[in-house]
Amino acid sequence: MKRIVSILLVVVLGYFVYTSLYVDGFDMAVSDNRQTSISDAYITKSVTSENESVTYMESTDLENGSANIVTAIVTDYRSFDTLGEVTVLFLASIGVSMVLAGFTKKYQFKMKTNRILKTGARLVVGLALVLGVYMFTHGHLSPGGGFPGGSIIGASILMMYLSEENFRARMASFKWMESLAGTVYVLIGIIGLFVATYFLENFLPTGTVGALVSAGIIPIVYILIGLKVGSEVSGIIDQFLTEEVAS
Amino acid sequence: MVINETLYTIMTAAVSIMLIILGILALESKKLISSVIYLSAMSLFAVLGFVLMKAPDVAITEAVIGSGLVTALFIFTLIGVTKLDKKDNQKAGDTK
Amino acid sequence: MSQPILLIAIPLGLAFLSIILKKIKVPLLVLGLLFSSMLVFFIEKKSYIIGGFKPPFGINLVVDDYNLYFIIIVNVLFLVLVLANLSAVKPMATVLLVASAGLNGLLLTGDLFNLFVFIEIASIAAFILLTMDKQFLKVFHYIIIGTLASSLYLLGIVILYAQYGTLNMADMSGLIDGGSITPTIAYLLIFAGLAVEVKLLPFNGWVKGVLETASAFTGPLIGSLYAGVMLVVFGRVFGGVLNLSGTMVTSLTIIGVITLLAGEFMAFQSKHLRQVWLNSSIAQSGLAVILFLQGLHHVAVLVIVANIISKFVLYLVSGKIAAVIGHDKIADLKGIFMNKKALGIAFTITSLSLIGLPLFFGFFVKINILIALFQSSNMWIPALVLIAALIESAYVIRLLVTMWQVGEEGEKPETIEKPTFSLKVGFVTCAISIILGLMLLVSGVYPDLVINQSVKAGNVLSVNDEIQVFTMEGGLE
Amino acid sequence: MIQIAGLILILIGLYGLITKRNIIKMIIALNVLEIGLNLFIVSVGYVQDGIAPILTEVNNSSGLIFVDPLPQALVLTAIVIGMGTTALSLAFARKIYATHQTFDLNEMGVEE
Repeated sequence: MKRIVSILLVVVLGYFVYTSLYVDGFDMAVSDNRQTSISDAYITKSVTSENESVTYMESTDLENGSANIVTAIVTDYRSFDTLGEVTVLFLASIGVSMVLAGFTKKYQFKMKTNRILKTGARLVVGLALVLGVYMFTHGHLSPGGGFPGGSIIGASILMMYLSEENFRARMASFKWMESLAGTVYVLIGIIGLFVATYFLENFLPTGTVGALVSAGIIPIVYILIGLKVGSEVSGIIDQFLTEEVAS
Repeated sequence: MVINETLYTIMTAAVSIMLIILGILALESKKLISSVIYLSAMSLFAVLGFVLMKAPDVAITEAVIGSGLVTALFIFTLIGVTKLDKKDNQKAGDTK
Repeated sequence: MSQPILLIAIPLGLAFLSIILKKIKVPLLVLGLLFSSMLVFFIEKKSYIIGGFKPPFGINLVVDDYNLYFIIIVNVLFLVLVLANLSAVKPMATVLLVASAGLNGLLLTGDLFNLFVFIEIASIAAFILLTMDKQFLKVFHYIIIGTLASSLYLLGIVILYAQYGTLNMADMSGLIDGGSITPTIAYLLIFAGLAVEVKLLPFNGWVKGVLETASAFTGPLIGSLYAGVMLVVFGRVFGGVLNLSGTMVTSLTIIGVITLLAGEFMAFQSKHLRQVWLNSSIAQSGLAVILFLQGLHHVAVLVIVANIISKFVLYLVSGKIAAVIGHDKIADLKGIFMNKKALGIAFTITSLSLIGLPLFFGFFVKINILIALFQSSNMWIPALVLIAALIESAYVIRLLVTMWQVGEEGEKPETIEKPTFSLKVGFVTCAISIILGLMLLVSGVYPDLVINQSVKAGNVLSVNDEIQVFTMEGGLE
Repeated sequence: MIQIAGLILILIGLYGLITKRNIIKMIIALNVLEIGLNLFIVSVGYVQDGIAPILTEVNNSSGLIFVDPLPQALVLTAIVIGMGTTALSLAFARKIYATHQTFDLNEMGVEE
């Protein structure tokens, strides 16, 4: 009975949403009101100064030097959101470790690890680490960036964790990385406030669009985010792979 | 790289339908573990959707975080539960 | 360098540092909050750019008449609250730093999506802080509802983005005023999202579970500071950005009125001290929402200020009482203030101010609400608000009588159960309550400054020249 | 097309949140809702025949038609925030299981 009522409720709601979005002359496609959209300025990088167009490997010293426009928005135009996002993940990892404070014993899986698994895991872990690092160092050139890159690092740590029994002792160093990466991110923002005028301002030269060493603070910020996310994700996984000590 | 217009429409339609089916399955399946797997599969189809909508950054992030990490966390949660259940059963068996 | 961004950046930086410098966590927390509460007095009113890109392309922080005084109140009270509970905050120091950054961000930000990020930061910090009360299932409900709410809010602002192509509040406000289509569905989604945070009626299931068992620390934090900040945000979005009209205003106002009446009625029926205050908070939120929706921003600001200060004291004292005695059933609290007169007096001042007795600040709040409502709308809203105020006075006076009553009629409460306040804890709580109570008393005798300030604040959201306010000097101006 | 699917997924998630009485199922419903929301947001920025908003050697000038990059940036943020809340709520779920020995709200005796 309850189920039918809720289905009805949801269907009515859906009908209402549908009519108000698509029937009543509401315009859901951004392409048509591009004039008012702020994204064109992001694409041509002409927020502070008028800029005709950006050409790959040719345009230099623009207000923002990232070839990947999403990265440009995430780490430069709206960098403050990203700081908040990092904070949310930070809070989540603290929260998980606080909620599961009594869970301290590591899981004992039934399966014993053997030599083949260990060697294979090491091989894959190496490749995954390289992939993760590649992803966040090339965040301003290719898709990816700090968040998936950091998560891949976290995933490779998980693999180490599952294949090596004595890995847990080394987890403490991640706390240092997490803390330092976060602090340096905020510090970069404050340096921007003092060296240039605004918080989180890009105070380094932006270089040529498309070059590996370009885009000012964007790669630095993404590397920091990658390290921070990697250590936070490892922390969360570490906390989840425990069980409560019987008291 | 030009994708044929009709092919594109067919692909979006297929992805959309699969997303909805998997969404319903994820909520309505009886076992929790299969719910989690359906959710993971749904997340993978969402990745396809993001690729079709020309959002490679989002697609990579969703693939790694949405269908990778979140699924792992769900499964770790459920593993802990089954282990606890087994212990309880053993205890119950001992008292008998 | 009085940049408001430091109110967010410094606590965040210290929070990141505090997880490796575990030994000096609490000093870092106090340092950060001390810094914030000093900095707030030097901030100038203007728009501050972040990242070097002018809005609407970049994100900006806005300091104006509307939020400046809230920033001061919230930061100072946050510091006071932490100092009052210094022994309890150690495990939560990091989270508290982030919570402080989150609250400041909510008050300051001038961008709708950035607001979403800060709602998430503040509410996740709240989830973690609430684990102090060990009510995991109830907090879990809060998590689910809170996350659902912020998702709905996000959906709303994305629909607005699709329509107007901007996320900046000031920009959006201008475009909506000039636009032809009213994006009703987006308004409703944003309303639903924010209504959960400001505890409006169909969405406030979480409040009961969370605040019923709140301690002297989480109670004032969630019940007073968070609630106040969320109302300020609601006012900013619905008063300043979205342009509601006709039937929307009426139907949403009805939700507010129902919340007000139901809240006061449930408070009247409550048997436990904290239950009374949480229901009263719900009612006050309803009142503030009604006022914002009716365009009476200046009185809404008054309501929020009065509510933050009075609920802060009430939750603090109630939490302490519950911690000392072990429960907060009103019937068993007979004559509790006879042992602790100073605390009792502060409690009494605050609650009398809450119901709007003359000479207290609340009186001017109430009278201005009624004047503004009578002038602007038809009769039914002020009539219902008046009824709610009567219910409120009834239960508050009943409560006060119980708590001051000396056990003359045979039963002596002192002998049945001796509430022995440990003097050290009692002293700090007493001092804070008395100071805040005196503030309410003083601003009750000289209300003009606060009221003029609130008129200024209201004018930030929408200019209204026909405002009449009741002040001490000139009566009706 | 995917826009509609996103909206339907949001509604399915809502339906799940209303009806389900199992903690894990509630978190799954929330995730379904979030995936739907993310699809919807990205679809808002999709432009017919637009290309991915990355300058490369092939698409080397900003004069081409790109899809709107801003919604994608928003979704990037939303995905990570969603993962954070999911992790936190799963931790709560484990804690609740440790005290109540069940995920089912009915079995815990919680009233509707």
